[in-house]
Amino acid sequence: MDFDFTEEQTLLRNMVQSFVQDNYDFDSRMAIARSETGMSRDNWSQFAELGLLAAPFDESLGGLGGGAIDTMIITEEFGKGLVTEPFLPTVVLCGGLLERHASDAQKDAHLPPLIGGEKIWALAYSEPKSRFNPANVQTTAKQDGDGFVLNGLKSVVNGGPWADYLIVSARTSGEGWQQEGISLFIVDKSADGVAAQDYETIDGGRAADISFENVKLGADALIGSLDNGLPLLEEALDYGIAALCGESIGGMHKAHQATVEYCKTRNQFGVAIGSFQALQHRMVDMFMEYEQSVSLTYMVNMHVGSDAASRARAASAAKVQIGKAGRYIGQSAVHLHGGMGMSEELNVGHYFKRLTAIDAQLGSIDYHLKRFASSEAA
Amino acid sequence: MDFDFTEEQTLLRNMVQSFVQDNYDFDSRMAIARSETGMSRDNWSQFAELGLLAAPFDESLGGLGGGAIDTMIITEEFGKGLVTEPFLPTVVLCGGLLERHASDAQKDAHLPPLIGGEKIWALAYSEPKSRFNPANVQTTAKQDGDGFVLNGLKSVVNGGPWADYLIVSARTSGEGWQQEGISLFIVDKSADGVAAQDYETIDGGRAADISFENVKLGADALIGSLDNGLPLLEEALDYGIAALCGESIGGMHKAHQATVEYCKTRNQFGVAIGSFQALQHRMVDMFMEYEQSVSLTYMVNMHVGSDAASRARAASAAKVQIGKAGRYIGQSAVHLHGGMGMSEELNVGHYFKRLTAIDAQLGSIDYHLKRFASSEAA
Amino acid sequence: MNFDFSPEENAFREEVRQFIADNYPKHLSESRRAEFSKEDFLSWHRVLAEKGWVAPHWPEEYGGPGWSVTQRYIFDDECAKANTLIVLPFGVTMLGPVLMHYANDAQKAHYLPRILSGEDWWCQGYSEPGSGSDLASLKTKAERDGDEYVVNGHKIWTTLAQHADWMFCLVRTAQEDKPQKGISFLLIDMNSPGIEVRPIITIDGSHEVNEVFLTDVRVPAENLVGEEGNGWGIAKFLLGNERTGIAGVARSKNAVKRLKEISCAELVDGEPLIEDSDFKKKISELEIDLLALEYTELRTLAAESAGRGPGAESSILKIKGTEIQQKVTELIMEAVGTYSLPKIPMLDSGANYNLVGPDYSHGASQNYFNMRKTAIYGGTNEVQRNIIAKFVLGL
Amino acid sequence: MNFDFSPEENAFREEVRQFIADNYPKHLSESRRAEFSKEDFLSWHRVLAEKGWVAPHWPEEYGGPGWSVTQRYIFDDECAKANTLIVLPFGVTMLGPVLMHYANDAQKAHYLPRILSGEDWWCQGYSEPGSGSDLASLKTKAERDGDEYVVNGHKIWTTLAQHADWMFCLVRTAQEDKPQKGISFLLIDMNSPGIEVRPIITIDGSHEVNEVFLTDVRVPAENLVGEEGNGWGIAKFLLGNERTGIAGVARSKNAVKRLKEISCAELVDGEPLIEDSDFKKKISELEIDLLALEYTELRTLAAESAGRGPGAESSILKIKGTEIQQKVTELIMEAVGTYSLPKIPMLDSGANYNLVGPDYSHGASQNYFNMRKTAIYGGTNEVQRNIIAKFVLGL
Repeated sequence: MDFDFTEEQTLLRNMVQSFVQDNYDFDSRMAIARSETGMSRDNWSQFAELGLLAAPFDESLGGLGGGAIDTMIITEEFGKGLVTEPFLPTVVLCGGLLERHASDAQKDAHLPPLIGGEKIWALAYSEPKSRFNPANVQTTAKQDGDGFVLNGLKSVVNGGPWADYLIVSARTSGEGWQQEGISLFIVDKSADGVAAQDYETIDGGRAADISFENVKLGADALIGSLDNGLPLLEEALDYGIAALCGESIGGMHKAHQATVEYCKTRNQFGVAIGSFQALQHRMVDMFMEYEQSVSLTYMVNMHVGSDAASRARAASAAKVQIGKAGRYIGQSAVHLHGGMGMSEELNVGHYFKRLTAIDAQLGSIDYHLKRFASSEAA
Repeated sequence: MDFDFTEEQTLLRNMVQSFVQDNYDFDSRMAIARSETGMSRDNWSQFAELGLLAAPFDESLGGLGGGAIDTMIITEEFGKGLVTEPFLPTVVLCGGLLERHASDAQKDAHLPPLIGGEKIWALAYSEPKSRFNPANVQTTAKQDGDGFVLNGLKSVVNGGPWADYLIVSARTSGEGWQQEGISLFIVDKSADGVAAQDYETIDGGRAADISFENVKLGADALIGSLDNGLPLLEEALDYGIAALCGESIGGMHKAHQATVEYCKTRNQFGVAIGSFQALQHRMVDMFMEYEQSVSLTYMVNMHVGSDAASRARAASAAKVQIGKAGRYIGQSAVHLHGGMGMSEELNVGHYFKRLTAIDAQLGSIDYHLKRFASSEAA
Repeated sequence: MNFDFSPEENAFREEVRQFIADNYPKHLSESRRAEFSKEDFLSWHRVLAEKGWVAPHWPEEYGGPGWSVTQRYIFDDECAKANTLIVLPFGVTMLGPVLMHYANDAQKAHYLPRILSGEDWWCQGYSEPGSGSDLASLKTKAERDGDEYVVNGHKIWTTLAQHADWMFCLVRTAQEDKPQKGISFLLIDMNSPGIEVRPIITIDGSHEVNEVFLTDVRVPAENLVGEEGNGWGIAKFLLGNERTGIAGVARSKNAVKRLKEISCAELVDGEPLIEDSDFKKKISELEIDLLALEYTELRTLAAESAGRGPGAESSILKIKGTEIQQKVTELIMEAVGTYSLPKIPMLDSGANYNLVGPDYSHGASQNYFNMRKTAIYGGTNEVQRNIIAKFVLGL
Repeated sequence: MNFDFSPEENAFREEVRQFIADNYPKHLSESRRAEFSKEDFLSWHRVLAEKGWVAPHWPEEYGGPGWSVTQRYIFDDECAKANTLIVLPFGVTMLGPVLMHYANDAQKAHYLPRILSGEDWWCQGYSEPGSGSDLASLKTKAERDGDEYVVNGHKIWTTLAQHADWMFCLVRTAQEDKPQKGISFLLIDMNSPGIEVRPIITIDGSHEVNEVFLTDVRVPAENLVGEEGNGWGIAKFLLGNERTGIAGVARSKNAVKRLKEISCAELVDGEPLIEDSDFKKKISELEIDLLALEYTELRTLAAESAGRGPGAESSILKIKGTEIQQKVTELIMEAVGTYSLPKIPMLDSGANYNLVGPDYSHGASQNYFNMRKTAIYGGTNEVQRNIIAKFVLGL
């Protein structure tokens, strides 16, 4: 039982912290988020140079072998900086999925440019009425000779506008929300029949609705075995949740800290408003929710490698906690800043918006409460 | 649109208030609740003399024609005094049911002694696993010549130990929780085959589990028509809820008032603890919940005579509100009294216990939330 | 005790409903925009003004319709059901009663008809950067110079000041020992030299509020309302009026209706979201809260029409009303699921923006963000709780 | 970062489990009573004392088992899983560390072994009628008279004082300008003349707490712990220790297990309550809270074993722990439905009472009533929030 970080992990954290401090102050972040593209290619190259894109991968694949804990350290610091670059979809969701389940040929072809920062990836799994359940797949991939023909629409693909490659879930058999019959494919976003509608998201990020019309895929596009993609996808989403929890506690920390500082300096009625007990207790409740979130973030990152049932239970518990805590802390942070909290020019509103968006990513509180309830403790 | 009480209603309130002040101070109440019987026959006779047992009934039946509003006025004042006598089961639940649905012969036989305070009634509808749903009836009444034979077990019959007569729900056809096939019977508690296990309840009241073993009933025991008892029972329970809401806001008022007074006089750190903002805001929240409960108590008592759907919706909304508010106010009242709130010798704990018990009577918060959701606004 | 509408009241409801159906501007009812223009608001305002219904709570002598409390309730209810634009409160609800109560005859004769007609668009100059909850600490100074005041200062959170012709403004005309003293209530022409309005973009991306900088702004002394130094009493009078309207019951009922419609359209594994037990429960809890608030407001109105109140109890309407407004936008955001993520451009962002997701999802999150303001403005909900603690509970 | 148990730790868990299975008194595990007697508590205490496990956090030199933080966690976990009676904290958890830290050698040699063996039953004389959250205002006076103190005063909420041989007591030995000064920590023989213990029956009908009246009680001066007037520092040291144990994670896990068993047995229209979506959600929310608290406690323990803390953060354990304890009893009460209404007689009410309803329903409400105390004692949850605000957030 050990909750301490290793020396290497501490060095990694310091490095990411420095990067965020130097390159991701609030003004720089807002400039990136408001720019036409919404991300900085320069930053992305620097992530590659600093080894952040390599951090979780096994050393045999050109990675640094840091796994989930290193990922969490990176995303926590990114969360403090409100980093918009697509670390989660590229490295955690798609990169991790490729590492665990792609063929050697697929890995050889795709992981080096991903780790090198040359190619960006996005995970296209949600659909207009799928409501968080990755088994709800209407998109189809019909066998066509050796390969497949892909048709369908994927909604709100996080990082979609920047992606070179997609991993797409599609039905190769079954229907509706059947567990079986879902397969995962690597799709080149520039392929014929792929069309993306790009847009900004409420948190300053970018996403896309992506349609597939008779997109031809080779046999080598399939990840893992036919019809058995759902467990791989669920696993990838749970790793994604573990990383997202890191980002969330980073954001909560900053939102809480900013609120405490504001209440110490904002004077009304001749005293700092932080001296009012009702406000103090609300900040204490924010702090407790933050600490509880840190605890389950650590928990899920320690357990994300276990068996599917334990992993799902851990991930859903953590996602519920950060969802609730993120909402409470975000709302309270804005509220305790008074009118200033409503202003686009202050950082606190952006933490609030990012924390709000996190709840709608990778499954909401309600979705994961049900998933937790239907799981059983190992 | 008129929220004012009439002069007669104000006189009635003053009368009940005087009675409670004179005869139901906290010590007297505790003496009654802790006595062997748990109620005062003297008080019951006085209720009859003062016309309280006649208040809601139509004048043609020897009543005073006050309806639901007068009932609410009485129960609100009884709630302030933590009155244990069985006004709710006798007058509201059974009396009201008889008034609305009994035959003239049944009314002639039973209402005068009820209004006169000579006979006490209880409504035996819940069963060990029925969980608030009055359609869950396992007790059976089989036709036997002109009459019926009753078999089964009714649980936690409020006021059961004191009752001379029961109204019992039993299946005359159908099974499980079918809507049809339930009939209501008047049962003399002293009849052969009726056995009661009496006990004290957590709020100082009395209840009984009552079993029926081959109890012979005449044809004249049936209320209304065969197999169609459920709507009558639901209606009676909704009238019961309307009255219980009155009792509840009476209790909430006293619990809140006692708490505010305590916090004004209890000193810690050299000041009254009522000067601490966190405590003030909690008392304000209690007050708001109380006011919201008063609003829905008025609402349900104004609507309890409407069509079945509106009535059910109003009753369930009100029961949810007083359930939640009662819990919050009760818990907060005890908590803000500190250790003193835990003492059996102070009144506040008894309001807390009564408010707790009210939630488990006539359907819990959860039960009525679902019933409300399945109803539709008229 | 009785809550049945009389036949006359039911007939009145029908009349209001028909009037809205016949006269509500078509271009507004067909609009899907997230923000509305000055002209949008005025188009409906003028229709109501013509009919004599724009100021339901004004006495007849000033051009009000002479309605009972119940009629006002019915009118609000029908407007909400028809989802009309609101009549902006700054002139009609806030300033109007102040003028009737404190202004001289010349001021009444000049300003009140222009409020009714919509000729003057008013904004409220109360808050300052250092004076939010502690309004009495305001610093904007008005110095007498002959028959003018010279005003210098900095107002903030001034709603729709970008459209305003006039601002009613709290200014400090004297330094006194108590900060509440020495405050005056001044009417300022927004076209005066020395006024600069700077937009504040809020977290939902909208432009509703502004900073107003006043530099040597010269205001005729005749624009003073009441006596110099008596502004605090007027401010409190005005805030009391502001609170009663703030429950927003009728609008929230409409929003709940929308929430239910969305929940019928959204699916959970093929079943309508509204059939989902958890979500249904959240909707029911909200509906019950709102039903209770409706009756709490009716009780307040009844007490008011019987000549009692509204006292500090009206703070309940503010607190509960805004909590419900916030909750309903939160549930709508939850209901639309993943399509709560796309950001919808505001009015002035140009029209060639491709929207994704169902219509009802557009702006769901931004509306949720926007509604966070309701617990802050008009006296924060903490301040409201302090008011109840002090004036109702005697703590 | 790693949360796997080592093979040694797993073996230790097995050893503890087996020991409990073999040695936990049969008459306790078979008991259905709501209250336990002094002898009940002592029977388990003595078994553990014999084994050397009664004081897990004591250093080996004083008779502790020399366990790591992890071993203590495992031991607590197994005791909770087996639903054993607790070892009462007054001697072992509260007084023991105080004596080790502040007492002289003679006091240590005399009292510590008797705490371990269970020979002395201790109670805590802290609160007074006028001194709850504001403990420093206590008035019980101890005046020096030769080599004795003469104690006069009135203690309240003294848990299980009816069984106690000794009381550790805060007394005022001098009047100083600051109330924290002049307080001393005194050990008082409960058999001394002048002590009267009066029961307080609580709202659940149980007799756990008492008033203790002290009238001219003569206490040998050698019973003073530390120096005269230094009692406040000792009191704070003791309260810090009290808070860390108060999270009660292992016991709450056990209670959640019971809640789930009850929810499997109870029916909603023929289906198990645990399949009811709303109720399942409540259980899940509770489980997730508890899981988070478990890891928060583990983080605190890890920091502690690394020589950091527990600081004011341990107030989180108190607040969250008691909120969860209260919530689980509330849900159990809800789960048993109508059978939450019958009142169950306590230990001394005689046995010829007919119980209705399923076994698991007995005392559900009374347990809920009883648990309301947890947010009050050991420093109210408001006081804990004040501590976090001041010492962690710097407000």
